[in-house]
Amino acid sequence: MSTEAPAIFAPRPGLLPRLADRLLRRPRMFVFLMVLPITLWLGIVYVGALIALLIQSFFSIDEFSGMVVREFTLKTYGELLRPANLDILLRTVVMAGAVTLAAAVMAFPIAYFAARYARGIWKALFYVGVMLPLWSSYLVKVYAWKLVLAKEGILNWIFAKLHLTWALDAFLGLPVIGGNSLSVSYAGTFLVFLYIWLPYMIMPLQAALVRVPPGLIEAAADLGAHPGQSFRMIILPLALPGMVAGSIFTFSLTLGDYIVPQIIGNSRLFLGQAVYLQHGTAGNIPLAAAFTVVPIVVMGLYLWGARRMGAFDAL
Amino acid sequence: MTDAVTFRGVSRHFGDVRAVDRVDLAIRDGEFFAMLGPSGSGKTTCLRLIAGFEQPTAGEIEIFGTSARGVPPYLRNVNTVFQNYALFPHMNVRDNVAFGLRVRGMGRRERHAAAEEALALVELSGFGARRAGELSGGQRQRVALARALINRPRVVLLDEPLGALDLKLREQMQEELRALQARLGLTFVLVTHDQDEALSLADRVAVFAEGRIRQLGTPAQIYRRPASRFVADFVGSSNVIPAEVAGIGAPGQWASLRPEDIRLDPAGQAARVTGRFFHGRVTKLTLELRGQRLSALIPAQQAAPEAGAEVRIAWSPEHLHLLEAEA
Amino acid sequence: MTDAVTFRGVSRHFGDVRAVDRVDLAIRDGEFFAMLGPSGSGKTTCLRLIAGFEQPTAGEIEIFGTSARGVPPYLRNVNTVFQNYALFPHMNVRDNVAFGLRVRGMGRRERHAAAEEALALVELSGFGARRAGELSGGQRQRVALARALINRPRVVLLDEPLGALDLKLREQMQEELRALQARLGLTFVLVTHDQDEALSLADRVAVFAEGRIRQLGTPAQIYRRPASRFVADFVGSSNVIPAEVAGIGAPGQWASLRPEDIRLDPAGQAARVTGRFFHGRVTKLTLELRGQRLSALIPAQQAAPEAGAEVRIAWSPEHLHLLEAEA
Amino acid sequence: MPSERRPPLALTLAAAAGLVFLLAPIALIFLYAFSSEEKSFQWPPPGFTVKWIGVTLHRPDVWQALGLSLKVAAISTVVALVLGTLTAAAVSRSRFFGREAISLLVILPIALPGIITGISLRSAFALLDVPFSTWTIVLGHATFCIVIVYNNAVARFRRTSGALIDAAMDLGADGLQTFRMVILPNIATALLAGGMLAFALSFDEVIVTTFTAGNQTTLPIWMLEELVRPRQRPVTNVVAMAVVIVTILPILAAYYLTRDGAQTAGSDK
Amino acid sequence: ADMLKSLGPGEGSVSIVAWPGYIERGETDPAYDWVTKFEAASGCKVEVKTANTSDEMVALMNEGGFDLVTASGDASLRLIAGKRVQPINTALIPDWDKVDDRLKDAPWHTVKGVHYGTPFMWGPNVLMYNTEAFPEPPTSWNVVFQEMTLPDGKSNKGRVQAYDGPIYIADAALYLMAHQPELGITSPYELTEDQYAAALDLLRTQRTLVSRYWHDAMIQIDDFKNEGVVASSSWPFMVNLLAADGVPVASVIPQEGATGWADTLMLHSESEHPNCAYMFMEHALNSNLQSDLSVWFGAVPAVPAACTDGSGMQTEEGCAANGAGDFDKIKFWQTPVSQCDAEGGCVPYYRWVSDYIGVIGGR
Ligand SMILES: Nc1ncnc2c1ncn2[C@@H]1O[C@H](COP(=O)(O)OP(=O)(O)OP(=O)(O)O)[C@@H](O)[C@H]1O
Ligand SMILES: Nc1ncnc2c1ncn2[C@@H]1O[C@H](COP(=O)(O)OP(=O)(O)OP(=O)(O)O)[C@@H](O)[C@H]1O
Ligand SMILES: [Mg+2]
Ligand SMILES: [Mg+2]
Repeated sequence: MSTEAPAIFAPRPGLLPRLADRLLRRPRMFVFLMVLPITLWLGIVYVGALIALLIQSFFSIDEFSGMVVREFTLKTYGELLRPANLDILLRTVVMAGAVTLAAAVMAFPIAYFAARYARGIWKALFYVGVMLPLWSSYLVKVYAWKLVLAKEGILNWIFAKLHLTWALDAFLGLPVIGGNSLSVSYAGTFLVFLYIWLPYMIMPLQAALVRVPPGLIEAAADLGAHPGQSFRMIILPLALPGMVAGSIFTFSLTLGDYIVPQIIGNSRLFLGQAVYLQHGTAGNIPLAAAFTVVPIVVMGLYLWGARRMGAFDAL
Repeated sequence: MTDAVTFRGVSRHFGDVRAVDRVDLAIRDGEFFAMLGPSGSGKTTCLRLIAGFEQPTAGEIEIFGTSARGVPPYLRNVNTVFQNYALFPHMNVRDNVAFGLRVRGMGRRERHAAAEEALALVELSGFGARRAGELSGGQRQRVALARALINRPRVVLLDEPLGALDLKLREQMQEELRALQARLGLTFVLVTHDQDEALSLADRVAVFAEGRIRQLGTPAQIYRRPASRFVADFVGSSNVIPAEVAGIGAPGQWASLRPEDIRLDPAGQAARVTGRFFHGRVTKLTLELRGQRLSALIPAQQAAPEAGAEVRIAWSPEHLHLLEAEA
Repeated sequence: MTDAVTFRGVSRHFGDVRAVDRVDLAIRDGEFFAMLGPSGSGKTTCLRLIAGFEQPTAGEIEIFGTSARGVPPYLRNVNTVFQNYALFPHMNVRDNVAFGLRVRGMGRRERHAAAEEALALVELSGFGARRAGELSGGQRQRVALARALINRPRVVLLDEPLGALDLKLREQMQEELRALQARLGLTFVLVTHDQDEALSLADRVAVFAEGRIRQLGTPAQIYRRPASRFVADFVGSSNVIPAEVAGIGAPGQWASLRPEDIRLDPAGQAARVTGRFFHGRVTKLTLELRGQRLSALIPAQQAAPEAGAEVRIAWSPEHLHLLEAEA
Repeated sequence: MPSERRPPLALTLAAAAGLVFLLAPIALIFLYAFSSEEKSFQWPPPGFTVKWIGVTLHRPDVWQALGLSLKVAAISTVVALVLGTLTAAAVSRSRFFGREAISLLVILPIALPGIITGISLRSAFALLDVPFSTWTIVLGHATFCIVIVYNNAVARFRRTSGALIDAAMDLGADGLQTFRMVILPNIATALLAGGMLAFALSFDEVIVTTFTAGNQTTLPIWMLEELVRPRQRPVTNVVAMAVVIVTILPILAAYYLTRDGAQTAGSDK
Repeated sequence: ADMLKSLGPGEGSVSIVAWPGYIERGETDPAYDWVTKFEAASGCKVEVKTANTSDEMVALMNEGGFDLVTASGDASLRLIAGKRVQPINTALIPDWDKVDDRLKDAPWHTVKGVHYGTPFMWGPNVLMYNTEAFPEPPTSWNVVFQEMTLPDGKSNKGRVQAYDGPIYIADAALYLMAHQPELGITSPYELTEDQYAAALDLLRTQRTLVSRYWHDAMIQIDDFKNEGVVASSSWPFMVNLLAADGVPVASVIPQEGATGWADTLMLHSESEHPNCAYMFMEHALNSNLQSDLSVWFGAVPAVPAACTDGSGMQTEEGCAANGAGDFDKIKFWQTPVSQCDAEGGCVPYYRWVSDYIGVIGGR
């Protein structure tokens, strides 16, 4: 029977198979076609628009008519560096950093428990616990938090029932982060940001933790590392790419949000609000553009660092 | 002298699975001990019990005379070479090796020196700065060994350390392991399912099946006097034949006969060659003798018959070993 | 009769790496051909050239006399058993096996019947509904084999099909492979780095190193008359010793001597035993003779000396094989 | 397999606390969907009523906004699935010039704050003279959804051994057959997981939408208007609750599917 | 485009940028619907895009694609200056006559005698206060500008609010007009550098009293209910809602007077549906819209008759509660521009924007 069949078959008929065949035989062409749409859309339109926006930051606004003057100048950057604007930048970056750090700390036990110990129904519960907040309206959540944090809100009520009002008052008495009530303090803004973006930290972190072979932790214990040392020397470094990936989300989302600080907080502007305001205010588009340069530069540096840590694989 | 490791009626059950089932065992200080058995027979679980990753469901484990009950792994002076090496991927070779010293708080300079020394021991000087991913299988295995040895543990546990290596490398690593053990005088406990590895390396071998020890003895005892059909079959591919065919013992009993003990002999019984495999220094024949499948090894110097040929075979009665009835 | 596969000056370079370098080769129709060589010697690349996954950088490949230039893999009547089996994880065993028929448009009922038949061939009847993940290594290997055979290819390519199996299973599968090939009369091309496997299974063996064929011949030729020091060393762990020590040939030449051909002989040369390894039917001794490391295999029946002992060893001159100078 | 199954107490407590933190506000939203207050909320709620469910059912604007959001999210997800998968396949299967740049490019829209993406897309639309419509919203959403699909797909492609594709072709499958019978089934669960997340992200997006929508109202935009206008506030909570309740089943379904996927995806190693 | 000379047939649709709640089609409450009938009668389908701030409205109009906008005084002049809106031919709006005479030529939509829109609604920025904290109505805005002990014995620190739009600087200027006459402020929207600096100083003092500035009505309502806020500039709208919810609040226009907003329906200069837009402007004036909207939104109709003629739900008392009688006490919002009567010019709006950001940010 081995002599009957041909050793090499005739090519198949049909246009589509032949076309696919052509493409497969020209892998470069194939790859080119695959990345073409994304390159056109993101590489040309999106990045082009970004660059156009950045170029605007080198224009200025005419003080008399309020119209944009299309001439190269660094005047707008001078304006950006005014103390009030620097405050905004600093405030936003510090907040984004704090939210990111806190999200990492808070996400870790959840992600670790879900990745390593949760089984069966518990695993499902953790999954739902992370996914549900993602699926319920962002705005409704923010408004719900307002009710929680208000002076006559739920948290205060709980503290009162526990006779712990003094502790809350002491906390609110702290300079900078405190305030008249949680809902009008940086602490409140921080808490809501943390809540809203936490799932975006948990997911990549959990994915990274699942991939840490349990054998490594046993190996560490075997070599004499007590649990704290295993955590510090093995689990943490291996989960770091996931954490960095998550921080790209938490950091950038906090950096650009203009809704949360408007509803919860002490009315001091955050970067997103400033951009929104300058852009919307019948055209200080140069200043709005100058403001956006900051997150672009910050995220650019951040991404550069993150990619070196291999965080892109862990997103 | 106290034994290195003692099991007294130790069991470890996972739900219904009796991974380790009432095992009694004493591993002597300084010996090279092997646990041999098919997959799933409980070898790894035994090792994990010694290392402290598992706690016995019943029974008592002692390490150098001290009860190990409730002692966590990091407090046991016992180190493991894991089957897949479990090298830390985010550290270079030196930091991997020095890990045990680092967690004990030794300073950087000192532990690096110690790591270099340990690497020299496994002939990997100069590899300290590499990442684990940049090593070949054999090199990784040696890093894992150096990492386990640097703590100067009283007992070294090796879980199929050579399983992933290819034949050539495996043989070389076997020699090195044995030499190292002899030199350091440590107690080595090796888990393997490769009977050749167990026989050639160990001072004593425990043959496991279904969570229990089927036979414990020196390699020669195990090979020449298998206690049961299972052991005979598992340790070196023995022919296990009914007593009637073998010509000894009572009907219903079984005897084992090693393939190398069958010889071509014009005066022997008639058998048919069903296959012939050239193995270099020997040729393996598969034979059919009165309905029994046998295999025989013929020295390469001798001309081996073709498959399909009729031959006559014989063996000396002293090579037959009567097996005890199966438990 | 046309040869099954012919290589004419075939090279495959990856950048600077000459994975396959000017290879000439003819694999005969119906033979069991083995490619043997160390890791990275170009064996897999040769196989991928035959299957059509790679195109030669230079040279010409013919399959049954037809040029294979530019023919994509799916038009070649050649099927591969991959090293890691590459079973489709989203299909059950039956659908895996029937895949080749499905893409050729055969109806469901027919191809399922054919798959059952192919599974019967590899003794896996009744496993059709299982997922690949639910099979043991040996079973997976047989599914991969059935999947390759169902297309009735003119050539079956096997890339280290037994590499991942344990010793016991590997031996069993080797017998089955050989029997199957003999029964179906197909051309099998087996890639392996296990010399024992190549020698015991193949009709002819090509020994590869660095992308080139170092020797091509029957197993006996390769084992007994290695063409070079490399082949002698790689095929069966030979002792390669200087002609002066061996006592034949001119100074500067080398001779090979198989470990099983060294015997203990009170009249022989004095050597020191550096290691002793019990392997069941033989005991391996590592020896030092006039500064040369040798290994010798002593039949288990004979009492083997302890490590450290002084012994006298000898060999018959006809077992010495003078090697050609290295290229 | 680890066998130390029992987690440390501190870890259990911290994880449980985290879970409560994540879910308690959701419970609050549910609670206030039944509040008898109308214009603003106070704690504790003075009374409960189910009338808001009826009110919501009879608000056509809710249904319109919901319909638009579903449509936008569905189309964006499909666009993201196609583009993300293509890009992932190209990036993971071959090395080509600009490969690194593309993986960075894909991440950019999510790594840059939404307001920047929004503003730049808006100016791009203005520049290209694209009138605002459902499609501009879709384009905006797809821009940041691609990365979600891309990441899931890239991870799966990396785990799906290339040998499977070789095996399929070896057995006679041409390019199309290989894609249909081998590649697609293998990445399906990853695409499902990525698609779910992309859908959720698009469904709840306000910031980019504000800039890329004309006078169309997606559900989040509707919410924003509704919340700023203090009448019938529980209606927003009813809608939020309904979305959660309706999505919990697909979430669980996706969970079970992707859980198995973890095993089917990796080829036997 | 040039001013329309005569009305043609409707184009089938009209799109409007409006404050939330301005254009209701009965979706929230079936009783409040002034769109459905218009659509049926005119054949113009109404599309609404809501905007939450004047700035947003200006931005939307700059983008184009809309026909009408309900612009407040702080946006209208900007729209006119930016040539985003076109002059209105009042002859095409039969009911123009019914418009409150005081609004017909109001400076926020009339430039050099040319009308750029139809007056729509107006209202004062009243001082809302908690009646438990203030048994007597406060008489001055000083309760939100100066630190003091309120009648309930507690400081006002952290218990008062201010509007978080730059236009609020005018409220401070208005206060200074009364309390520091030596500054010579004539209009709170035309401030010289010195006057402006004094206003900012006052606002900086206020920042120490205010925990959160109010931005949208919802948040202020919440803050009066749950945050313990007792006094703030506000709109009758919130006062009505809170009072209806049983919160003890009332409002007053203190002795200094108040700022206020007056919205104008303005027509986009590149409107694609001018005929429908004119029809809507007429509809806005002649139907019961003025009456119902003033109830719904808590504003005063631009057509005074709407309060009394029973065309809708509004009553005379309702109009009074919304501030109908206070017209003369109100300085209506208008966009500050640099040209003004004062020598050296005035501080233009874009500086108000950045400086008010600074003040709120604590600078
Ligand atoms: N954590 C566990 N949970 C449940 N069953 C387990 C667990 N660990 C091991 N087992 C079971 O116990 C038995 C013994 O397992 P063990 O790993 O000790 O075998 P082994 O001899 O090391 O096999 P191999 O050679 O395959 O490694 C097996 O049936 C295994 O399935
Ligand atoms: N796609 C490729 N790109 C670059 N180099 C390659 C590629 N494929 C193989 N090589 C190189 O070609 C050489 C031969 O590889 P090949 O896989 O044929 O070896 P092999 O004999 O099969 O080895 P092994 O026993 O390890 O499988 C190696 O050096 C390898 O690194
Ligand atoms: Mg094991
Ligand atoms: Mg290979």
